Amino acid sequence: MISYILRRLGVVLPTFIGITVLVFALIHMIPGDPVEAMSGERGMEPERYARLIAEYGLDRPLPVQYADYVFKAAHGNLGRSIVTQESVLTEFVDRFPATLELSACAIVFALCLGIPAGMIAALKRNTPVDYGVMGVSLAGYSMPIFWWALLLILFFSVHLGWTPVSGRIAIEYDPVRVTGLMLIDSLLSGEEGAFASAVSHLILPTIALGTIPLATLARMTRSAMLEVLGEDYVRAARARGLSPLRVVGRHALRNALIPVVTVIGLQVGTLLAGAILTETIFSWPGIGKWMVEAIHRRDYPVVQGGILLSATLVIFVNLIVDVLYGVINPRIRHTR
Amino acid sequence: MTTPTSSNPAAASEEFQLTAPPSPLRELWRDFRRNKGAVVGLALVITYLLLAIFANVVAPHSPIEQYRDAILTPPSWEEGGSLDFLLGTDAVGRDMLSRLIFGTRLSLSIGLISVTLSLSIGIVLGLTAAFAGGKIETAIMRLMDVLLALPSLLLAVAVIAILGPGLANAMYAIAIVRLPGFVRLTRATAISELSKDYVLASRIAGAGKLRLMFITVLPNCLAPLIVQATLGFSTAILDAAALGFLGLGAQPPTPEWGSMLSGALEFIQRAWWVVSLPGIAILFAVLAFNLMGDGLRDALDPKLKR
Amino acid sequence: MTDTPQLLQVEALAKHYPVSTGFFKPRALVRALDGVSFQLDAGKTLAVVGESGCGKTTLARQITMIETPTAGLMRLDGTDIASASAETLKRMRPQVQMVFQNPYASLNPRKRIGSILEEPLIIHTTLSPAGRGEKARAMMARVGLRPEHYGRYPHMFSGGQRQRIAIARALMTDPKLVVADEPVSALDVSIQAQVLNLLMDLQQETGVAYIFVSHNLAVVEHIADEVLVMYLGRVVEQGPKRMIFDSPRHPYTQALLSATPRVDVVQRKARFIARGELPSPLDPPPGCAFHRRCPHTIDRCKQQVPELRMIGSHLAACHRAEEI
Amino acid sequence: MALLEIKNLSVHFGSEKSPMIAVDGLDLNVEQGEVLGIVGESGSGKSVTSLALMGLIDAPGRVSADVLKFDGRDLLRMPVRERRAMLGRDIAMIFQDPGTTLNPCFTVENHLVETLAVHEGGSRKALRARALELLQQVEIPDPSRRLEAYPHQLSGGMSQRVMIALAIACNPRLLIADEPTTALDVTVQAQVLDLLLRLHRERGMGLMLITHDLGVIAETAQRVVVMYAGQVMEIGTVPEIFTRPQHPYTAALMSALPENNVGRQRLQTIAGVVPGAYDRPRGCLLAPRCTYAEDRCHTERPALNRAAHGAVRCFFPLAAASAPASAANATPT
Repeated sequence: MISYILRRLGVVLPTFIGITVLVFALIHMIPGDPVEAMSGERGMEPERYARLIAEYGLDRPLPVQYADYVFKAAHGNLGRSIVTQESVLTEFVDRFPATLELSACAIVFALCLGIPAGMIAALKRNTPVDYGVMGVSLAGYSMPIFWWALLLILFFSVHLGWTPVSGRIAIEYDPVRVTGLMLIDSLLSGEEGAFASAVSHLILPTIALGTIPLATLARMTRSAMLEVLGEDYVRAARARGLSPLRVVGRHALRNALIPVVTVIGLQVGTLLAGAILTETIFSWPGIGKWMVEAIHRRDYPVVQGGILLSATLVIFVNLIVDVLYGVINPRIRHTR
Repeated sequence: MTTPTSSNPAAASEEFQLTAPPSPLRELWRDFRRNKGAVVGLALVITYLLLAIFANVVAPHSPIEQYRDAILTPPSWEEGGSLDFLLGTDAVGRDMLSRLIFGTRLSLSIGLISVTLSLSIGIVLGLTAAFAGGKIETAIMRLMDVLLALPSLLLAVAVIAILGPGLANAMYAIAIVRLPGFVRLTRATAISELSKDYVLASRIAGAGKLRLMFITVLPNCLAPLIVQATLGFSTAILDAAALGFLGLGAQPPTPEWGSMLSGALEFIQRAWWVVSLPGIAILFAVLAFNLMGDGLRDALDPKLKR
Repeated sequence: MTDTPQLLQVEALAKHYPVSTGFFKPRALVRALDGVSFQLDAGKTLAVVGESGCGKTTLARQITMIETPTAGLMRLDGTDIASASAETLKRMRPQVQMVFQNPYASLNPRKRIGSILEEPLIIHTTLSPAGRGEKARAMMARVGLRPEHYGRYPHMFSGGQRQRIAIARALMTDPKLVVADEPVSALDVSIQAQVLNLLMDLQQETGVAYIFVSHNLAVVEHIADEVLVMYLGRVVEQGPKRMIFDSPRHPYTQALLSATPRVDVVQRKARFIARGELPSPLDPPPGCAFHRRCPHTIDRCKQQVPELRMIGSHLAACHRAEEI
Repeated sequence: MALLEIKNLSVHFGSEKSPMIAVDGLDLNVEQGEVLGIVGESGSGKSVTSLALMGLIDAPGRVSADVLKFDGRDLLRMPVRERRAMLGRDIAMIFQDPGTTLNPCFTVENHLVETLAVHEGGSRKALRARALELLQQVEIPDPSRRLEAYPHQLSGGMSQRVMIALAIACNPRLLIADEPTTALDVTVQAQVLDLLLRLHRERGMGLMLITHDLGVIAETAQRVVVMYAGQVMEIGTVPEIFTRPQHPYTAALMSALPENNVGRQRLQTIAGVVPGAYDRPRGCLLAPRCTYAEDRCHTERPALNRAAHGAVRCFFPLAAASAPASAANATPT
């Protein structure tokens, strides 16, 4: 098992180095140079230009710049935002809990509905239930989520008036920031109604963000389940007189979950990508919204840092998923 | 599920011998047709395709002309609607129907170009990785891992951050985002095909590397690639719309479905058609390609036959 | 044609594969083939017998020039093919062809029968398409396929017919040697008989030599002239068919013979079942590779690898061949 | 009373209109404590028969029978729950490919303990002890270590032994073995067959051995059922069938064996191929391939008739004299 983890690390490390190279190269691939690009159309007086070039170290050889970049990044220094002059890392840490809260809710939403739906569809193969589940999930899978979010707002907020349109909590509440997770902070604040407000703000973004993972998981679970149900060992388990519940719940599910876990890992990337849209629509102050704004403002250090940190997050989560994969799949665990 | 595997191949082959065997394409169509959803998808795709090709003929108005006296006209069947603008007009008085029709052309070309790009590069890289092995394979696959570690839309956004917003750049961005999928799929199928005896037979017959790669192995990898490409079309359309929505893709006044939605939030209460129609167009286009891709997969996958 | 009747000469042929055994562990060496020697005359059949992991597939891969052996000599018609240049190999390739075990995997599913048969001609000859088609159709007739099969795809055929196609493909280049790797073990008894007959008819017509790899001794007894029994990469017994079947000298050969189920009571040998299972090629036992499964083992077997030597009328590699 | 009694068992797949007939009116009995061999080429319906007995044919497959009785109890009309309880306890089965019939996620112990717990119950410790004992009975070396092993850590022969241990765990009265040694090497096949026969003798259980290998049947079974294209062609005792086959198909099958052609240049063959699921001949299923076929064979389907040594489905059963010379070579035991 340890050898397996080490091997995974061996694969992850070069990937991570590749990311740093890519992110570093990002700023050098901009036509012209970053300082020029940042100054926009207004132009800039030569002295200031030269000072900025020197400040960012853009006059030094590329390998030196790269080494410098990696060294600083390793120490948590990802530069400062050009717009706010804040440290990029600080801004990221500020906004990350919001995204984490939303993504976690979305993935839980997707798991709780998607896996049972996929299982039911597989067990009721070629019945109206199966067609229904698969039809709905295909629609969900094909949904442009920014539009889906608009529809949700139109129906639940505008038409029914049940849920708020944007933000994380109503303005009358201002819980002290402890964890950064609004659900927890609002509970800790002890204010009446704060938690309910936080929950109601979270519902629509969760549905919007969770729809595609939900549909993907349902489809994946169904096909994995169908595949496993056709395996010899399932037939052999039935031939030993085990009850259908035991055959499906113990023998089939365990094996069907193996590919599903991989898909869950891949959904993390999808969630971060989806967060860009969802957060923009619901004015959710997370990293997705932060990144979009940075791109519009040509705030390159923020773009650079944001991409590096998100990619690191994805790599990290995938590493955990890989290890988890090894735990539930003995064939992986024991390969030399 | 419980049909005996041993008895069927022989039975099936004998069955074919009575009548002249159908050509593979006909057989594919026969299997494809069984899936009703897939046929609906295909019909939708053809409709979209015709709209895209004949946009100039079909669209009643220019997609960018602003009718200042007809701002936010509702669709014709609503109160205050006009037969001039069947699906109403947007906030600056452009005909929704015409914009949607021209948007079809745009979305489909984005899909076509980005999928063609990433498919062709993906096949070459994937086959090279599978055949070369060793360091070259590792290098290619690690590079793909790097691309995969970046969430798809984020990578597209990053590419656009470099290249600047615009339709063409969005296309390249989407092609790059989809590349690792094609490379991995090509490599995986090629490797599994390489272990089969017919490849060995070709080698023993003296076939060279290029012949093995493109004549012997590639045709056998095409089925999953075609499916992936079809599904890639739908994700390309989605991603392009998302970029347009964020203002990073097609720029105004280009009639692109996603960018048509980007300012729509403010009309959510007074002009539902501005909000819903482009979304419906995207949803159905994506759905059509997904349905078709699923149908193709079922028809092409030998495991699901029978 | 050369004067010597010897078509293939193999001497001390070896193939070792390095295998990774773990993340931080050193690579191990699997001796898939170790010191195999034999000769094969034109028009004859040599059967290679053994169970999984005995090295018969590795042997086939060396002889068909798919891999380069680690050591040893292979001469085909007097030409060295063990360490030949790429050019020589390309020239010699048409001389050695192969028929595979699994008729469902050995034909390219996306190619019509016609183009499967013509592929070797495209590579090795300058024939026109019409000329190639003519040769392919002629070959189809010889293996008992109908002309209308020319434009069909492999999935439209039964296992037996596919094996006919595979045999036709192997013969397209007029090879002097065909390596047949378990060509009938995936087929039903009645089909197996048809294919064996076809192989023997074609040998009579064309004078092709076969290396016939099989684990089925009943089939081997029918088709072989010479027999090579292999165990874990080494030859344990080697000689003319009758000698091997009538007076097997190696305990492993005896075990194989007695383990082969027979319909005919007379042909049943006294039941002698080898203990245990085939050892892992990664960790072969010291001394005689068979000693842990053999009832006749003495201390010497555990330490010293027995050499292949003449026992009576043929070769066997057993320390106690004379006594048992 | 027979342990297992089957009359007119049919299994159909596919649509009602043009069903694919996998098993067609099968009649057979398995007596207490006998070894019954079922032999047939691919597509003969022998595996489907065993799955139908176990109730493992799922929709769209359809199973019907006039009689399907185990130990006098009607399997078809018994409550599902009751029938399931019999599986693994009274009737057990082992399959062809031991590599895929063990669940890759569970250890050997998980498998054994689960089966024992479902049918017999008991404390975890007792179950584990029973599991260990079972592994010893199937002659697995180092059994306590093997309990912890996952299926992928076992060789084919070991996996099949574990499957056998699972099958005999609850002392079944009938063991169905569907090509139990086809995926194994010859020397290991001999070991596994010996093990099966020993367990059969020690426990007095009926053994239904399904295989395509005539040699295996000849060496192990007491009676044999010859199947062709979903029908029983001939039933008889092993010495009778192998020395004096009465059905032309049995005779032809026997004479196609290399070992019955020693000294001959060519093997005898059966012309043509097995009929497909949708192009069954109107008359006798073998008629198009049979050298003895007459007009009646092509128009009328023969019934399975009683014969001296068992039963045969042929209008013109072979007399001993007209049997192929090769088959007559063999001497009776």
